[in-house]
Amino acid sequence: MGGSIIVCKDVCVAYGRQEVLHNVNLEIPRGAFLPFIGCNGSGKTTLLRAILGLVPLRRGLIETPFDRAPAGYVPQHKVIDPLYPVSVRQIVEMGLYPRRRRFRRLDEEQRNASAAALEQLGLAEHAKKNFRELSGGMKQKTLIARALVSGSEVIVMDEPTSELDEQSENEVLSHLVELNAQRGITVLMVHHNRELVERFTHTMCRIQRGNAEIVSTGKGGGDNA
Amino acid sequence: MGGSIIVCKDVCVAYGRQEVLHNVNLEIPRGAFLPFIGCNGSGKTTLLRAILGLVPLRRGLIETPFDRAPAGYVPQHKVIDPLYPVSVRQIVEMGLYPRRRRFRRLDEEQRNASAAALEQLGLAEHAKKNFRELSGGMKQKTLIARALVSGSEVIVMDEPTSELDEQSENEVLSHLVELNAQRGITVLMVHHNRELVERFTHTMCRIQRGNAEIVSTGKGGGDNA
Amino acid sequence: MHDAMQCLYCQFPEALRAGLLISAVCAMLGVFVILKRAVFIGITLSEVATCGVAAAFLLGIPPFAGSLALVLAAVGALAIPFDNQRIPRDTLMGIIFIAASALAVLLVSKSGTGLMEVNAVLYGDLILASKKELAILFAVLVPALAGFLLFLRPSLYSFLDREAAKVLGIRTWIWETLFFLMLGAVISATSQIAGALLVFCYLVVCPATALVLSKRIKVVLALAPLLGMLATFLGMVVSFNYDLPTNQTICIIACILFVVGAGVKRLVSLSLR
Amino acid sequence: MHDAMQCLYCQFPEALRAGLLISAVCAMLGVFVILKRAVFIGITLSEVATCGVAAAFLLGIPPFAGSLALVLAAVGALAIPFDNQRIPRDTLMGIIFIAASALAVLLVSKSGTGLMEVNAVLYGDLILASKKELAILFAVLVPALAGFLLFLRPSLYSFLDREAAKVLGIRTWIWETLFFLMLGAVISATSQIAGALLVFCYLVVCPATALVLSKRIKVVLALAPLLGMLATFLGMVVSFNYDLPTNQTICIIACILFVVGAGVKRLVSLSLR
Amino acid sequence: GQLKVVATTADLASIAREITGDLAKVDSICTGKQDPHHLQARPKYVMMARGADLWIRTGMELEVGWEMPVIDGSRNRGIRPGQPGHLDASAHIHKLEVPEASMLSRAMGDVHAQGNPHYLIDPENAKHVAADIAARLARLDPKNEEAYKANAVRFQQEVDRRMEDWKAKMEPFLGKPVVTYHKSWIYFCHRFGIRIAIELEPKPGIPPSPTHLTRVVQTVQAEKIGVILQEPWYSTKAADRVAEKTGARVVVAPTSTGGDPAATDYFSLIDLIVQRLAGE
Ligand SMILES: Nc1ncnc2c1ncn2[C@@H]1O[C@H](COP(=O)(O)OP(=O)(O)OP(=O)(O)O)[C@@H](O)[C@H]1O
Ligand SMILES: Nc1ncnc2c1ncn2[C@@H]1O[C@H](COP(=O)(O)OP(=O)(O)OP(=O)(O)O)[C@@H](O)[C@H]1O
Ligand SMILES: [Mg+2]
Ligand SMILES: [Mg+2]
Ligand SMILES: [Zn+2]
Repeated sequence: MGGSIIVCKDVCVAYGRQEVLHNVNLEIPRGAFLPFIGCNGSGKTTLLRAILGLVPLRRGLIETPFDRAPAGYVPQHKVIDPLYPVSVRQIVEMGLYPRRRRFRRLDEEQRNASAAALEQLGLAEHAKKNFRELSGGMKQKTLIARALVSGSEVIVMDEPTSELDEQSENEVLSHLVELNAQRGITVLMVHHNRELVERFTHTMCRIQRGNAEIVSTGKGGGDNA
Repeated sequence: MGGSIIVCKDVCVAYGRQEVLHNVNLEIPRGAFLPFIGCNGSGKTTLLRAILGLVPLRRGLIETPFDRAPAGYVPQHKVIDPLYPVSVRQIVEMGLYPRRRRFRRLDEEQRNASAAALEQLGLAEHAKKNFRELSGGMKQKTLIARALVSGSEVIVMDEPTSELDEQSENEVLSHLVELNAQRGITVLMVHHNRELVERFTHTMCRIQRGNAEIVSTGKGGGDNA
Repeated sequence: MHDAMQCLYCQFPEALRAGLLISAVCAMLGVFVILKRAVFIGITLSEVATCGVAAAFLLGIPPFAGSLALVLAAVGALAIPFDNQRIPRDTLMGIIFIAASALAVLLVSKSGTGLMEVNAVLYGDLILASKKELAILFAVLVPALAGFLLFLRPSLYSFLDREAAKVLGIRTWIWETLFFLMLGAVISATSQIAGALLVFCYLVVCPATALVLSKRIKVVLALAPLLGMLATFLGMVVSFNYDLPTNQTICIIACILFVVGAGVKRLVSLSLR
Repeated sequence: MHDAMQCLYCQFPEALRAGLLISAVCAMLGVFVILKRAVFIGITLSEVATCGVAAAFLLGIPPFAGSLALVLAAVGALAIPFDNQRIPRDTLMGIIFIAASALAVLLVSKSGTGLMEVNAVLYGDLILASKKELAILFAVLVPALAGFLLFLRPSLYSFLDREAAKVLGIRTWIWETLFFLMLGAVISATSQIAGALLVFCYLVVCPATALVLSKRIKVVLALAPLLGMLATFLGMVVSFNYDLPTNQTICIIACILFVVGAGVKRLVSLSLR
Repeated sequence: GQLKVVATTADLASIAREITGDLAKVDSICTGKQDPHHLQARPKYVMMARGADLWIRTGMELEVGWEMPVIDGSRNRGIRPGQPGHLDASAHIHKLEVPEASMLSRAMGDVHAQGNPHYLIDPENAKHVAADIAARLARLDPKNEEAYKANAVRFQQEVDRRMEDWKAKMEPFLGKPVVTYHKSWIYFCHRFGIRIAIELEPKPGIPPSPTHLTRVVQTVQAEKIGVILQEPWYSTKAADRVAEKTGARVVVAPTSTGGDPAATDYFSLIDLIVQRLAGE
């Protein structure tokens, strides 16, 4: 353990003419719980997608462990083609893919993992529904569950709780903190509610107009700001 | 002025077998600022869409003023087909449609209105971008701007600020409150952050498992809960 | 080359005029055909028309009445909003295509005529356009284009974001239905004269090129007809000089313009790095 | 009826077997063809194959080599991920269709052969299937189906949500390319024997019916081949009894099954109110 | 200067060439490999029509889809129907398969309403056509009247001369049944006394039904038919299939000049058909 799990060196990302990330240098320690905070359009999503290898870099280098062990990922844009006749359970089970053996059915443990994730996010009674039949929050929960069951070392979530009700949001965040504390899972998460995030950690990554830096705010871990 | 602007009588809505709204009776007073609060999947979106006439009712009746004057609407699912070559400005100008005369170009006032909305939401420098080139928050702001320029008597917003950063969220909510107070515009808005909402109003519509009722919480208009 | 062009115009004035008119109108409508994901509507409607003619022969009614009736029915089915459907619009289009093609053959197999006779009724080749056909074209296309441009805004809004448009008081189903009906009329009228493949090409290839080249709707709507007219003109000149079938030459020129356009776009975006 | 069926089997055993096999495999693959919005891939590839044969005649190479080369090229172009493209996949398919149709005519017009001769190479009618063709079919379809079923999961995940699949370590481009290559091989092999229209029908109509009837992927994947085989069987019986062309009869039966399926579904959902 | 003759099909052009010799330039619109029912128009066709002094068509609505548009497009008044520059070659031939008047009204729009237009494959009809062409050329170009008439007579004599040979070779088929693919063979078979028992694809473009295929097989077996005759541009799959079941021989022969590399002119066309049928 210890050391950095993800290292960005002089990362530049651009869409066409517009450079969105300018020389980002970042070392994310193994086992961090790192919220990403920043204005709309500052480049949070772009940075996370660059780390996941979903956006090509114009310059620079990102070292990640993802070629060995895939990440759990909740995208910001929580859309799945509504035409596909797949149930919520099947979408969650997609997250088990890296863990299952080829050409085999799910084993007991994996089935339990997906059932537990569904249960925890309150989706158990909707498990047979189709993605298009879910409410916005339920869609989001489905994708969170998919990321959680992947059992990855790193979980990357882009505004995972934007459409959740307050209670669910707290549950999800607490669960993430718990995973982070107990199993040492690294969590990278974009969140807009700084106050809420500060209840859990005081180290965060601040993104401003394409520049990212890790900052620490006041040390006390108080519950109310 | 005065009286109810929207009246729901015994409204039932169902998707296939599943009844989602059970006998909702609601009188929304003209000029209300009414947040809708409820768990994920409780039926908020369905109710708002029923009021807008976008979901067929299984039973019951909804009286609205929307056949005379259209509403401003921000859907929960903020997707616009990315293929269409239309700019942010053009999407915002779509909101002016009910106000403009047929076969005429935009007049001075209308152009100012759309420019002002873009400015206010910080989209002015992105006005020429395509919808697909926006960040999640900017997409949301575009659709909020479209709803604002419509100049409607009623504005219906389904989680309009879910992906906005804190500052933008406050600005949008303050602007809505201002519109409500100064121009008597009725605002119906789903929001999950009850604490934040209570800074602005203490009357809200609570939705629980398909039942809706208007409730008043503690009277003091304190800023911090 | 100059001679050839001159010759082209003095030899085939109707073909040139008809080609330019058809390409301009179809390419403009085609922008929305692509955006609505109804690319194959051209050949689908032409199969439906064939089936209508075959049915008309069997029933002993005028062929055009038969083809018109079936085309309208098909267009009506395609105008249904497909947002909440279990299958997308192009699937329904595929099914209509298959049903029409198969039914045409079955009808013919039971009537006194052959398939060639049925096809002959619908035969069209741009180079053979006559004065009378040009007049029909003007009568159909000019009002269609005028209506389309006049009602561009509500139609665009309906297509772009149906629910938002509904909430804004736009009667989206009217615009969708009108658009598809107009498309049906335009495709029927033009296919008759220019042939199904060429109309399909104008509806798809030229607007696709425009969409690749620009992201401003106004530019796209202006560029598509220009590209269509350019392809028509170049295609006619080439077919004239190298003695090639005109329709197919125009199609290939349009495809070449597409490839060139996409390539140029790519080069420009690479050079920005 | 019983007699007819008996007769059907003893007269056309290869046709019946080939039909059932083709319908089962194509209908199952067709589910993904619809979901990937590539409905018209069947006729597009058949036009491409025609163009390939025409080119082969001109170059003096074996016709099948020409058609294979072009089909592979087209399939490769269609396997490109279209998420960030300016135009959707079906538009590219339309352009390929147009280019192939037009080019085929132009090539033919410059070579000595006629278009009919080119088409004759690709002509197929289920009822004419021979023992040798049945063997070829087995050789192509059985491995294709086995590969498809073995790798169903990663392919499904790649199609359903490409980015999530990538993050999960699935090499999506491999599965997409493999799927389209396999589709190209299956379509080429089966069109040769059953005709382009019938293959198109199996790829679209039967899976569409299954998708309308069920929202469970496993049910859909099982129902589509069953519907395909039912349509084949009924179509053959009807065509035998009423003296109709077989391919087209099967297509119409499949369309009827679709209409019946959609109607039943609608009735059931209305009766739930 | 020289007369320009444009024929719609390669057969007509070939016969016309026999008549004109070097006195006129003869071109054809369709090559022997193109389907005259269906034609992809090229600018050249219109240009050819424009320069034509004589336009010869097969008639009987074979070219119905494209002929008038091409003539209209050419704006050449001299070759419009009814003008001396327009010759319908079917005027004096012996027509087969002319539907009855009652049928006509029912099947409105039927292109072959005037009968089967594939008549040139019968050499006797070719003789009539040659005479018609010569007469018309003589009218257009009176100073060469003698030459045209002489050429026509020579053509007719050549047909008569070869006819004996052909008849001899077709002797074994006299009164015997064959299967043909399309109706394009009826004039030929009629001339040589061959009976067409059944057609493989009774309607162009409509694939045979299984019943029909079974019927063909049964007919071939019952009547001990030895030959299935078809044109080169259709797939031989159906014929092969019947042949495989019955042991009949599939004979592929062109029906128009240029339809096969060996069929360079009208005589070699008929020669080729006869040879192929005789199995040489
Ligand atoms: N298109 C649909 N088809 C079938 N069921 C649906 C559909 N849309 C919503 N539902 C169901 O209706 C119920 C209410 O959904 P609704 O979207 O109204 O919830 P909501 O209160 O807006 O939730 P959220 O806060 O997550 O947005 C849910 O149980 C959902 O599964
Ligand atoms: N596909 C794209 N094409 C072009 N520009 C893009 C694209 N995606 C994002 N951008 C631009 O990149 C910038 C950063 O976008 P990004 O999505 O990373 O922001 P973000 O920090 O995630 O914002 P938000 O909080 O709104 O989600 C924005 O200016 C946006 O316009
Ligand atoms: Mg973002
Ligand atoms: Mg909702
Ligand atoms: Zn004929």
